[in-house]
Amino acid sequence: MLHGLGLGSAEELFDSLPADVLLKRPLDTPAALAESELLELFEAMAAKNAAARRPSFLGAGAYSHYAPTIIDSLIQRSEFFTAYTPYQPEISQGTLQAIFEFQTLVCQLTGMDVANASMYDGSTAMAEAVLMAERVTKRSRVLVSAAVHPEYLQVAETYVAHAGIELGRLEVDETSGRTSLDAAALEKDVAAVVVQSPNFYGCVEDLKAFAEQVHATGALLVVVVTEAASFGLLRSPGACGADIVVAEGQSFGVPVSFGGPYVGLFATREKYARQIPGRLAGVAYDKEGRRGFVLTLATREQHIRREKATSNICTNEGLIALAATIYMTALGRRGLQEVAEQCAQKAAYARRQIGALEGFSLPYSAPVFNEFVVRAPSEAEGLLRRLAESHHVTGGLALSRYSAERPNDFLVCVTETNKRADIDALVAGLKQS
Amino acid sequence: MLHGLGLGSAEELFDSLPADVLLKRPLDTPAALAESELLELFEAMAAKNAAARRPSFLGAGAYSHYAPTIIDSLIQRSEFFTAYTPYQPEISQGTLQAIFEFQTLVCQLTGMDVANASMYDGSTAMAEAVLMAERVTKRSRVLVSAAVHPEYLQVAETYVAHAGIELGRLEVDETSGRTSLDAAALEKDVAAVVVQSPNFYGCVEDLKAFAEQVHATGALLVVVVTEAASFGLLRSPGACGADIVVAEGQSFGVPVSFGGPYVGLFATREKYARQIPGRLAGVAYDKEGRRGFVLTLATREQHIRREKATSNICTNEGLIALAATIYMTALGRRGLQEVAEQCAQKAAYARRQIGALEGFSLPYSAPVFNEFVVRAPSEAEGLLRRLAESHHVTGGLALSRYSAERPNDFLVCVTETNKRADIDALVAGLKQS
Amino acid sequence: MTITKATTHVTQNEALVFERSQTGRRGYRLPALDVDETPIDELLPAELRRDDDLEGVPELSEPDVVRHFTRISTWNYNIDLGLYPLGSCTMKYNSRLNEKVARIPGFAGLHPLAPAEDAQGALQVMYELQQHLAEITGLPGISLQPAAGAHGELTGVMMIRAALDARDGTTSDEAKRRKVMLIPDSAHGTNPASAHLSGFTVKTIRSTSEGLTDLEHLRELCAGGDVAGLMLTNPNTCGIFERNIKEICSVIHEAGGLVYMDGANMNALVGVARPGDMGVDVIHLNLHKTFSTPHGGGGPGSGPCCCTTELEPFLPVPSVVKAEDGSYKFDSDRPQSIGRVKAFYGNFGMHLRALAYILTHGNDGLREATEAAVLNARYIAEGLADTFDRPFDSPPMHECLFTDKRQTRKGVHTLDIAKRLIDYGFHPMTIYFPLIVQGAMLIEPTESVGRAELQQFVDAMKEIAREAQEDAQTVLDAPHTTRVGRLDEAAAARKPVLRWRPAEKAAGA
Amino acid sequence: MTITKATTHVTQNEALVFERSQTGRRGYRLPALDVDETPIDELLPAELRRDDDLEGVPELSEPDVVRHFTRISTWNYNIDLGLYPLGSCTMKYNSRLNEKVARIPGFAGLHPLAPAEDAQGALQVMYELQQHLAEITGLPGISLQPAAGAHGELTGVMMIRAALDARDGTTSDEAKRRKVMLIPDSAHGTNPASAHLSGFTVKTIRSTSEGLTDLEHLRELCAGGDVAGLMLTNPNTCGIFERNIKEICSVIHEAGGLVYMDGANMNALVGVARPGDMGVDVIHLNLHKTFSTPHGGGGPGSGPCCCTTELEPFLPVPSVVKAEDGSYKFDSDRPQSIGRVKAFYGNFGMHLRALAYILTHGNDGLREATEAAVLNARYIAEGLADTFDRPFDSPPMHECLFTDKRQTRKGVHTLDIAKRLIDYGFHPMTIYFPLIVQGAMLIEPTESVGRAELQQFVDAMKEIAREAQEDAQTVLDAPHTTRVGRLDEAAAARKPVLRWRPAEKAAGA
Ligand SMILES: Cc1ncc(COP(=O)(O)O)c(C=O)c1O
Ligand SMILES: Cc1ncc(COP(=O)(O)O)c(C=O)c1O
Repeated sequence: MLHGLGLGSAEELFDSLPADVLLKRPLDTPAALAESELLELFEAMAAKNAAARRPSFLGAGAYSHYAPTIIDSLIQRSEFFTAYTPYQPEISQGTLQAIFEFQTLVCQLTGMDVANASMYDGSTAMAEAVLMAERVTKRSRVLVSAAVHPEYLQVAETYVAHAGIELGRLEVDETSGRTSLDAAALEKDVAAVVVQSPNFYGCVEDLKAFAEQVHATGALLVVVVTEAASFGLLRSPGACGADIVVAEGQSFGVPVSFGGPYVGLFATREKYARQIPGRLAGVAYDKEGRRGFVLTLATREQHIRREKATSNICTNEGLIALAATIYMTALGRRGLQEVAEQCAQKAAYARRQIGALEGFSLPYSAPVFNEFVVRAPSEAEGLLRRLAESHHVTGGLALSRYSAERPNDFLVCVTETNKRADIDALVAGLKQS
Repeated sequence: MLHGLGLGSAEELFDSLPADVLLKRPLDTPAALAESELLELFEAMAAKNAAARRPSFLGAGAYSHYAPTIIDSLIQRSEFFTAYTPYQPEISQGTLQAIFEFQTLVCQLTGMDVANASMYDGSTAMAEAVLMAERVTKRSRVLVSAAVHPEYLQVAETYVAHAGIELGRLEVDETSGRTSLDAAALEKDVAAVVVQSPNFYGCVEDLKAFAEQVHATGALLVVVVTEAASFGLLRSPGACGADIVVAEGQSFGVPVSFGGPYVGLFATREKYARQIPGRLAGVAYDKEGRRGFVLTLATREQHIRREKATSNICTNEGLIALAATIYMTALGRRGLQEVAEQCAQKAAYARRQIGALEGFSLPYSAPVFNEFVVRAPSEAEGLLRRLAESHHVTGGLALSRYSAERPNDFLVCVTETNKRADIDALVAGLKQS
Repeated sequence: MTITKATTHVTQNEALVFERSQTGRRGYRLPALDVDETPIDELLPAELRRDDDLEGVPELSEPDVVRHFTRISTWNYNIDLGLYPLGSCTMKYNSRLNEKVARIPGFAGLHPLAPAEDAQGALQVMYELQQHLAEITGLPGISLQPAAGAHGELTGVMMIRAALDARDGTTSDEAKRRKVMLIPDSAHGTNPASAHLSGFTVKTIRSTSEGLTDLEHLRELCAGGDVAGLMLTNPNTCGIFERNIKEICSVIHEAGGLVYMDGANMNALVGVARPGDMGVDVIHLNLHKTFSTPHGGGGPGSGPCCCTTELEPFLPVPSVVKAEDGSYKFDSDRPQSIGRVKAFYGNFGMHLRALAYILTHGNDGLREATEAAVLNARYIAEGLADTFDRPFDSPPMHECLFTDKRQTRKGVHTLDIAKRLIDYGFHPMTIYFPLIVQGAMLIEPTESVGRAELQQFVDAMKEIAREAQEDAQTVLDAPHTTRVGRLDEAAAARKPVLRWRPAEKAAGA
Repeated sequence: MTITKATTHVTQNEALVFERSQTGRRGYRLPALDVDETPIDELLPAELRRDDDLEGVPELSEPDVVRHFTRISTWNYNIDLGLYPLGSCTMKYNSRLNEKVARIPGFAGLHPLAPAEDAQGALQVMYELQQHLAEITGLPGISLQPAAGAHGELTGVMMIRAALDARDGTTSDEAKRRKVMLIPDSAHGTNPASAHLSGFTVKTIRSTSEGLTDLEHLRELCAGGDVAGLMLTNPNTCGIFERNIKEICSVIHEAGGLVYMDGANMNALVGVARPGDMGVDVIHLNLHKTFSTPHGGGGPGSGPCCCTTELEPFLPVPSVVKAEDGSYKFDSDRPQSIGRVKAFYGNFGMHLRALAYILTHGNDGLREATEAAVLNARYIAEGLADTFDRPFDSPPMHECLFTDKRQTRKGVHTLDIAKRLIDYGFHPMTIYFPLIVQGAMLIEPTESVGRAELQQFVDAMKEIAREAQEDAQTVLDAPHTTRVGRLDEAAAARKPVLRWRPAEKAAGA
């Protein structure tokens, strides 16, 4: 082929590069491995991840739920996972229809009118919601609950750094574990109030009450959900009056996979549809009147609007959104409810047992879904480490990771995948550790 | 739906069954398990298969070769694994073209003219070859080498029990390890001589010499191959004069999977095409002259010929034949050669090391491919058991399993998947055990 | 026009791997040889080595291999695309979960000759499957060795042969005469073929106008005293339950024969009725039908044989037994066994899937599946009753039978109707089987389909019937939506081309 | 006719899951609740619980779910079907091996908040990928956190902002003025959008008639003293290498700005040249392009950021470091960091695949892939040179650019040519991008295609050019072989329907 193109050598392919930018040596990366060697290498590294082999009560933004086998087998069809963003609708109808179904399911669960085709994850979805609130209200102050996932808050801080938005903070009531919203905080220039429910400490917030106060000042209520399984049981944010709902969709059939890829859900009211960031699939018809789907309202997006776009996002989390769509469809109406109820029931059981333990207490009184804070008699991180070593169970997350003032607190998450035996082992372990 | 059909209850669906044949109780099988419970159950059972976790030198009809990942991912496409036998060619061209490619590849490797769409496995393929030889020659005596896989021989005995065929035996030369064919054995009424190469003891037979003598008496030479990887290096049976070649195709990308499913290869000469058992795919054209493929020469088969069919086989090993086809294509011309050479080289290395061990000997002098017999100083079964327990390696197959008169012999198989370190561990282990 | 353009479509025109081959391409990489190399001539003398350098074997890159097989795969219909109503084939949904189970390394990577004590999990799987299949059939003796239905038939009738020989000896004239295997004219072709392989002479039993075995004829045939046995499919291949099954069995037994049942249609009976309770002596099951192991475009299958305690001694060896201590082992100690029918223990990968099927359904689920399978067949029977001719009016079990009688007047035959169904997105039903019914169309929806899709199928069939009247040519020219039209099978058989050859050689051939 | 018939084809007419829903159907089974149940009201007061019973959420059986998604999947084109020559998107082969790696339970089942000492394997994967990407780009500082290219851009320009603020402070007028981000008019839309999000004002640089950045214009723009930086794609979106890259970088540096490189086109450079050696300060890579992690119909992606040691203090936190004892840990101690851009550590599943890609190719293989990618683009450029208009004649790198100039005379435009390609079995190229070229067709074959298929593509394009002259209507009406024809996107945007609603409500809407 080279010669057919009148080239003497592969080097000549790069004649248009000045000599002084050419790499004159081989890359200093390893030589090629055979398939079998590669698999052995990665299996060996995976074996070092001891935590993946233990029963675990970790949640805090990433949740272990059972994913029906069909999900992975369907998303591995070449037709889905090796396709590009559906820029050519006539040969991308599979992807487009799935996105439309995803958008609809997200609307149904969140109780909203419009949802986009996905964001990177829950944390970036929240940051985009803050930016959108500013666009919608033209106001620049946003109050964020201190019970929002700490990493979500950090991401928002990064995103607003140069957007002329100031982030205020809403404290957590130390007895209920819920966010307290004093009218004073709600001065005129507030664009939005951001609350997470269930919040980072597992407590279910009283969203209705928030909505009333917030709307009274002309601000928007942004609700964040990190545990999407809760949609199966809790009153939808939309039904409570939320204006923007963002969520992490990982709970819907997506492996925890050390933090990603996950999928951000973003939903809002009809009237804000043209302010929404990211892609939207919509219905369209061909000459013969056949229904199909296309990416629409593109005038919001960067490839048309450039610096005036509602967001810079381009590639989103398509395949993960598909996995979530298949999960929601396979479990369906009843399955989503049953998973949520099992989570709540098992968490309640664990909470009772742990609460009854000598020296351990449950600092917060508000109702929870499947996560709750435990206050240990001793420093939590060490306690959890001993628990892992002696009882081979990951008992939860030491909150000292995010706040030094909480040395003895840890967050326990229970899902339908935690067997009673595991819970009992955890309780026994805590007793002894 | 029941009521739409005028039925009051599901029971009524079975009104056409006399009451006295109806099962009046629930089946005494377990209640339904959830996906997660089922997977745990099977994982737990799998964990009891300690042998699957050890380096292994077992061969003897089932071989561990590396299978490129694409094989399993391609055969898991619904289009392949959930399709039926291609009775409707217009919507089965994928399966049919793959079969045609399989037949061609089998012909290329065996050096024959015609191959069928597959048999159940190597053992039943050999039995069918014996029956075919009788059909072709109208003779009823078949001589089978004592160095054919013992289980293959047992299967042949079952198949011929009522076919009026008498099986004779060709002894193995105890110094060379090859089958000896004295002219005397070859009386006039011999339909066929059946030899395996490499034979059960790993020795490569001198097929050319066999072919001459066998053909001289008007009999057919049937060659059996259990280690298909040998086709990459050894002179093809066809080139040596074989009339029918049968083989076990498991080596071509198919997991050992405790004995099945595997795939039987069956090839012969053009002139015997209409005597071949099983299915055949052939080229056909439509009105517009487009090339396609169909199942052909069906007049040989049971659904047309009923009791006069060349065989009773219907469902064969379609998906496994596809896996083998993908394997042969992915490795291709050079890969099949490289695998075969690595097998031979590594086996030679292991053979040298073990042969040099104090007290161990190599009884046979004939050249081998990747299997060889070792004579231990003590009873082999116990030796191998100690080896497994103390050195966590499955050292091979104690031949006492098939012949009590070989208490100290065991069969060692080495493939490209056995690392030098494993071989050295085996040698070290034998030394100490 | 669409079609002409489609012929230039790369996916529609994927060549053979041999035609795609390009010298020097590779789709693999092996680890480097890690032992000191021995000169090849020392390993094997030249005359034992290939001298053709594997000429003709293709050379492709990995992406090209993937594209090749992916492209041709799109030319296949499959269960995941829709209804696959092949009568007698029981094309039901193949669970992905079972595929995952079969790929657990502890099973897939287990060598068949591993010591039993190191393979207890695999033996347990086989043992439990044996127990469950025995319960489902009501026949306690069992072998999982047969690789498919026909293989199970062969095993079963050979067991009958062995049992009779054990009972009557092989020398007496009476014994020598007992060689007749009775088979209904509606039976599947594998039945006579299997009987023949086992040394029986086949005699055919007529069916009645109701589509049932003709008892009178059966009695006549049994009078001769030469009857070794009967091979019966129940429900039979017309989809009708042989309600006289008990009487049929006793007639055979009284005549000194044994009854073999072809279990291909067990999807109509699981959890509802058991062959063992009907007087059947031995049966084979198709795990790749009733128990949903994937059909794979023509296999692998698995055809376990179940029998009465009387016939147990004749089963193939080995089978799995449980010891006092709860451990499992292979038992080959069966002096009267017919022997081995396959190397090793059968298609173990299918045993795993079938056990997974039984355990995920649970005992209730197994019966519910049977009910749904029969209900769905009834729905279609009802839906098409006014449109197509029904040869028998007994209520169908899991499959329903129609003929092309009403359509032939316009020159439209079963084959045409089948091909036309393709244009409507359905796989055709089984056609021209059973042979006793002219222009037969045997429709088996299975339990894996919902009412909406059943109705779509009924509508399509009615639409085709209408076309047959108003626009026969469209039906006669079908299919119109496939990559290739009807292929000339007669020409293909006259001058068979069964393998690819390099152009020049091909010319020569 | 084929098309009309196809419209009754079930696979071609799969409804929405909501339209397929049937009350009472289930596609799942959970283990029974194994703890004593608490009355629901004790768990959560009614006002906190849903009261809509999830109305409208579909209810399907497992086979129906599988059929639904399998059917609609067949409406997609994909890499495994053939060439996917989207310029700037680098649609290369996605190795199945890498998919397997990403699914190893020890990785897929690892919680991101697991203690580092129990996640050493995962940290090692990230650390080694960091090392290799640093070597490939020649930029030692790195963060794997960004989730896609645009996210990497945002990270990169924010780092530039932070670096300048650290250097100049934020108070001086000089500092306040330094807000201009220069971006060529050929740049991808994400570039200006990301710059804007980071508080920059965007100024556009002209391109020359050669398709290169206009140095003169660049110098003018830099004269103002308000330039914070430059965002440059190299090779640029015309597929041409910016041969003045070093000078461009020094102009910016002398003007007190920093240079950001959009690494979307790194597939033309890996192993051949390194941005770090060109004067670039910070770059993002698209692992879902250059390093073959599957594009998944629109993600997930992964957009690591690589930078000079000078910029390292501003990278997002945390990153993975190796301790003396050889263990790995997260390092968040970076006081000047721009902060976090995503929860946890980025799209780890993509990190696994990218590392697997680098290790299976090996250093030679990485360079060979680059050579093949460029060679293939050259082959197409050469093959179509006489048929289509080429806006620039500098030799293309990994992608080649054409326009519809010669075809417009007959009223055939880029869009029509793209749609017509579908009928020939190919996915269209990128169209109308870059915006500076009227009727642009940007073709990137990647290294994953053989000569034969490249030629098929060239032939198809030539055939279409011929049709444009002789039979324009066929091209204007294309595609003819798809389930739906061209869809009315304008109407769709005018009255957007963005979700399904139950019939009656829909009527209301
Ligand atoms: C009634 C009947 N008997 C026997 C068989 C043969 O089963 P197999 O194809 O598994 O050998 C079949 C399958 O086609 C069948 O339908
Ligand atoms: C040149 C260029 N820059 C940036 C991007 C954005 O990358 P991503 O889609 O991963 O956000 C793309 C991808 O479309 C691109 O082609």
